[in-house]
Amino acid sequence: MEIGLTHFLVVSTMVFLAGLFCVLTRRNAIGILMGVELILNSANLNYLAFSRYSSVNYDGQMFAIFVIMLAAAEAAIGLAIVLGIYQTFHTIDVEATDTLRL
Amino acid sequence: MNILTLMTFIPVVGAIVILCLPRDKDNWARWGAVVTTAIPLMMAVSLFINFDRTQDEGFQYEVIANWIPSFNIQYHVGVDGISITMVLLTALLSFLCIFASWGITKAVKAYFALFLLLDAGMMGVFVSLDFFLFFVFWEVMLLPMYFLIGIWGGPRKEYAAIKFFLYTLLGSALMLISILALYFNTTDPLTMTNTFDMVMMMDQANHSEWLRGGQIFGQSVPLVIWTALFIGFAIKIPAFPFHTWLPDAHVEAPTAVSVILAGVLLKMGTYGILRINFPMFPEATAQLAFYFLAAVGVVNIVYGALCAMAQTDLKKLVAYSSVSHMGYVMLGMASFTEQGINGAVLQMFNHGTVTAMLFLLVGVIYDRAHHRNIDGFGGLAGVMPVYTGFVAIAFFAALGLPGLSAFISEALVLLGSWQQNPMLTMIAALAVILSAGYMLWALQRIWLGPLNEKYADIEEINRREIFTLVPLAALVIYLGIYPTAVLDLMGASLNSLNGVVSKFL
Amino acid sequence: MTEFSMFPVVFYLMAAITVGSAFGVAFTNNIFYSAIALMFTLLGAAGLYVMLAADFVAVVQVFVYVGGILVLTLFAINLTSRIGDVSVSNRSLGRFPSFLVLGLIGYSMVRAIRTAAWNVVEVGDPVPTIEAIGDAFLTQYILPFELASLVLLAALVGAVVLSRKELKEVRG
Amino acid sequence: MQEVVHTATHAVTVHTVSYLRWIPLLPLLGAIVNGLGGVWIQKHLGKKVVGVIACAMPALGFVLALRAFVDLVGLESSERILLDTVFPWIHVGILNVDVAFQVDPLSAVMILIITGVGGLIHLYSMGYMDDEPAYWRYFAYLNLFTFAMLTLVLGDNLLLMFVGWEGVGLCSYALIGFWFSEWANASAGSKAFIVNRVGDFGFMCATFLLFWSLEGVDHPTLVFREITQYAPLLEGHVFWGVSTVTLITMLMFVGATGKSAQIPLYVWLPDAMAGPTPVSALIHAATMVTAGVYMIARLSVLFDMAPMTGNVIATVGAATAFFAATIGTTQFDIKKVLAYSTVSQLGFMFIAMGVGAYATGVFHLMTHAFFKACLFLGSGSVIHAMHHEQDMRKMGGLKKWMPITYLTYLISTFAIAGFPPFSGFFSKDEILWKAFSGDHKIVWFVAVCAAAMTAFYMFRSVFMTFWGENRSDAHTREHLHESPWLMTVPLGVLAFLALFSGFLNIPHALKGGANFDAWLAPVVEHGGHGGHGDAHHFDIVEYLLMGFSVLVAFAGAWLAYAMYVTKSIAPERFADIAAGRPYRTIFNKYYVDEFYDAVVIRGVMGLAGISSWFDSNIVDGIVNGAAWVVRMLSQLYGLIDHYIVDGAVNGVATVTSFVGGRVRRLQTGNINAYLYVIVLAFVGMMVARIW
Repeated sequence: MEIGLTHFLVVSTMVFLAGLFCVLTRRNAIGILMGVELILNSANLNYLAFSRYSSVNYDGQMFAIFVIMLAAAEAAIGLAIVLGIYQTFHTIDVEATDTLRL
Repeated sequence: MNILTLMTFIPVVGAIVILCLPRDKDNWARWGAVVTTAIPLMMAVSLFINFDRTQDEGFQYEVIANWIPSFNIQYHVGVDGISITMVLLTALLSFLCIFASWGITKAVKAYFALFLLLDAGMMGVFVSLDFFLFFVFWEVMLLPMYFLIGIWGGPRKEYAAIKFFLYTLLGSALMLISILALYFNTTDPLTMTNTFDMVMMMDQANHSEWLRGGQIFGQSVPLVIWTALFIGFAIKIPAFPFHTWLPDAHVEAPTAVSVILAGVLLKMGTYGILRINFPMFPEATAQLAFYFLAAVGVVNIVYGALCAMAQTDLKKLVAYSSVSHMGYVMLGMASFTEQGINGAVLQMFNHGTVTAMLFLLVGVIYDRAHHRNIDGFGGLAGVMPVYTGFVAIAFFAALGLPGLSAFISEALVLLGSWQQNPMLTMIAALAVILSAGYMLWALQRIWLGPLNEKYADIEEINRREIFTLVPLAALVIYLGIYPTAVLDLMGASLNSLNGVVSKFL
Repeated sequence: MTEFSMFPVVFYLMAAITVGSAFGVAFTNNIFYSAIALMFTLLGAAGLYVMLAADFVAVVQVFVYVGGILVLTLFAINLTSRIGDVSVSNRSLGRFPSFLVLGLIGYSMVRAIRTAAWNVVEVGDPVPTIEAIGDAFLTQYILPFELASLVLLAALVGAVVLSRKELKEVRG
Repeated sequence: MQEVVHTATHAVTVHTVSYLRWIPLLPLLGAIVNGLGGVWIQKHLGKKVVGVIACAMPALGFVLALRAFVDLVGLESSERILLDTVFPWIHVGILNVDVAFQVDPLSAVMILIITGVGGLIHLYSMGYMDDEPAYWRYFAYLNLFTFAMLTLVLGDNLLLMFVGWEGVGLCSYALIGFWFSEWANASAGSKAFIVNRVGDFGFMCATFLLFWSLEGVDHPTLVFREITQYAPLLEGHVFWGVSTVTLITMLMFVGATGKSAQIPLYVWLPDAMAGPTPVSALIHAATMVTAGVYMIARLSVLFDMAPMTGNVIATVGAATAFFAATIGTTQFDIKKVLAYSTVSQLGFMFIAMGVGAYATGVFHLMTHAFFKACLFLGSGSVIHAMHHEQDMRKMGGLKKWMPITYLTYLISTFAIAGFPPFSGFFSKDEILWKAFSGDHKIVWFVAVCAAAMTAFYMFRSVFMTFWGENRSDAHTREHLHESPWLMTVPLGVLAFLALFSGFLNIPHALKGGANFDAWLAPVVEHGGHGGHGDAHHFDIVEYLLMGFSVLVAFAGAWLAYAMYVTKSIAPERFADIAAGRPYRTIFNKYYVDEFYDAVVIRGVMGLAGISSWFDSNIVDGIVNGAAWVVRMLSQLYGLIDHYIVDGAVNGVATVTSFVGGRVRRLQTGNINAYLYVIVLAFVGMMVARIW
């Protein structure tokens, strides 16, 4: 079977599920952030796949680049927050940091 | 870029810059304010030089740009003979008041930023030719004033500020209704849509039938709208009986704010009447102004003078003298003679300079003695000769001494109004005796007589204060000798306006 | 024809690296290993991008993700936890319900992939994309591009502010 | 009517020159130099320099005035107008007023008096004020006054005249209150200015009425030449039921009473003696107070058309002359005596104006300027010597110490009393004759009484001051001295003029040429009207009257001699008539000041108080009341809001909070939990979309 759009989408789905799993189950804030990175990567994969197979222009690639940019920003902020949390609570376990709870 | 636009918005830029300055750089804020008022002043001078004094129709330095196209609201500015004098006055007084505010130490940055915003608002009111724009500037100037009185004022500042604010807001509300009524009944002949453009509104051919002769509340529409607009402006003038905010506001406001308040803000009332009531409703003007406006003017003159005579607070005395002097403006406008109307606008300008001097002088003494009780001084002429010299110029100008500027305008006003109403004019002329009375009496009690030992070593006026007073004193003297300098500017426009209105007499 | 046979091979290789290391990220207990696995995922993804004729994006992916984000993550790990301290490394809790959810999502996604009528066009030969992207950035996408720079700046400033110790002490 | 038309179309010939502006401008320059730089000059260059600068200005002005006079003499008598237009001043619509100076025979006389007498008084002041620290300020004021007075008489239109009119008032204010640290001096200054303002009110109204009346006959103007030309067109016009011209002239006369101290506005002049004595001589005797007379002469064309006003003026003038003279007989302050005598003499001038003898009035103005200035300066010399003692009861016998002062004072006294051949005889007698021949017999009689009293109180002052025993204390007596030459020279010149200036206008009855009358004729005679000017008929009555008035003067002088030198008649005999009540009344100036104080000043102040009360309680009360009502309403609404509207809102809130209390269990604070929710919601949506 020729490698086509579907293959890439399946790969992307797998990566997405892995990222989602991270996000849902990790107790370590950095782990959660890594999950988010995976999800973003899967989204990027989808963009590029559709750009390659479903359109004739580069819009998909452009969006992918913006996503990477956003991911960079998000990582920077996110990790800074994690550091902030660590300085405050001396842990980055998200279960321990539930002061938002009523 | 258009010079009027620049004059209006450079102070705004200045205000923003000042707000962004570091916290402890008060002097930077002061000098920033100096720069951003000096530039408009220089522009005003060039405007004064380049203004075409012969053009009697339409406006100069006009700019029209779309602002909110869906309601036909435009950014439309321009000057004619009526507004140019006010623009000059605003530019000059704003500049001088920055120096008069040098001694402010509380929240300096905020003070100067608000002051510049106020400056921009005033300038905007005088140059805008779109009614919506006019209203926006009118309100823009109101807010800084509220804060300037309410934060930097005297002991009863909150009361004064709120009184001022609510009073003016009441006027604004009436004005807004009138603006809307005008908007929905004025059609731009080119596009056949409603318009806020004042120039369009001034042409009665663009008015709807209803606006020209309809009925509302059992009265003719022009009369009702005229009256609503008039009350809005009368509060600003302030015309009797809407004047009581003025003494309170003046007494509580810091010196520079009093100067602006009396020097420029009061003129907005009479300017509005000339700019809006007269050309937009010439027929109603001819019906109402003839007796009504003239009578209000005379009441202002005499009543203000009598109240001034009874004051013990020097600043309050000056405030009431403003009430009295603004009466001349109304009387002159209501005369429908060229002398009267020219005198009225000249009086607006002259009162601006004279009363600014008076308030600055009161500020000088208040800064040193921390009170303004007329009976609490005595013989200051002996220890403060230079200061007393300025006081003499200002006081004699205020009582209308020939050779100083206010005489020319008062004489023109009285001369003009005599033709329409000799009796009222005679009553108004009686006030020259009263004004001599209260001015000289105050002068005598504070500056003459035996020296009050408490103030034996009071400090003579300093260079900064002299700097603020000298230009005004020079103007007062110069315009008394050569009034043509200003009369020239406004003559053409005013005479054609007078022609429009007096057709309906 | 060798090309024809090589493409699936490479694809499967890359897909395997990507997916495999992704699951590695998901299931490893040590956060440090997770981070290493993440690196492989990102590299694999970059390979896949190349296969999708997106050479520029691939390069950006390597630079930004691997060179930037990942390093940052590793720094964060080192700053926040002692490596030897396994107990706080990277536990994951509540795996079972999450599998349920994942299954549901996975199923519906695969179903969507299979049933949807994707708009497919003729695939041309891969050509270099840098010029076209650069062009697009400065014409059609100029505003988003500038906004992006602002966002990055804000993120930079925000990150600095958030992680400065002394500021917190002042506020705290 | 033909005559009127003829006058109206008569063209005025004007000769343009450009040096006239310097006559007023030079003193202004002096005032500016001394006013702004005086402190510096006085400190670094000395008082002398200040004084010399100040004196040079009127002196140069006098030279220019002489030149103007000579130029005038060289012209046809009907063409004697020199004009110097400096720049356009107020041009608004039909109102066209320039800053323009005009010299005609009338103003030529005035500028010669102002610069001549003024210059002498400047010179005198250098001596009189030499121990004054604020020397520069004094001379700045004095120069400024000269400028204003010259503007008054040179201005070619009413508005410019008004500038001078108020300008002299300002300087008078400043100089009366020159020693401002005395409360009384400052008060006197303010009083002078405010009383003058009452007159100015009339002046202004008259100006307006004149302008618009002339507009009604299509010739709106405020320029004197044109007023003279077109005023006859106003004949028969009525305003407010009165002849327009009568109303204008009455209002003008109100202005004149203020400036020239006539009843009822004379009260400021005696108080004005608070100023330095040379100021009293210059301003309150020689020049400023005669402005009203000048103004009437200037507008004589209007006054000629209003005989009713003429009667009023003559009556007021006579009354003033009489009442002021009575007060003068009782005063002990030497300057007060002179002040009331000034008021009285001004009354004489107004009699002349009222009966239409303008030239005679101006002639008396001139002679009065000479002898009264001389008297004031003489009294100043005495006061200077007596260390600022002004009470005549403490003087006496001064002729021994101050012969020059005594001599000049005596000459001037003869002049004012009307002894021939002193100048006052010619001018005063002319007035009396004009009043008599103009059928104003009562006015004439009153005036003669006033003249008798003038002779009495003037000689009284001479005897009390210079004759008899010296009554001053020992310390003062030791320092008695004749004044320096700076003061005696002006005295001599003025005494000379007081003695001989009468010969300028010897009446026809005495085989004279009446040159002065002829000189002024082009200005003050307006064909046909008020034809007293050319009195060709003189008869035995005139000689009789002349003799009678000389006799009366002698009688007055003899009475003074009898009372104060030989003491054969005790003054108490008069003072004690009717238990002294008339005397006290006169001595207290008929209580006019008290009356004004009680009625006018208290009245105005009361009105001011009422206005102020009304303002802060009624007008502001309404405002604050409105605010109170609004506040009350808003509180009422507040209650409604709280219990009804807010009640509903709170009900909703209660329910919400109840539900929230249940729901908040979901809020675990755990990120994973939130993410679960997100993902589940997403899944739910997806599932809903697919199935």
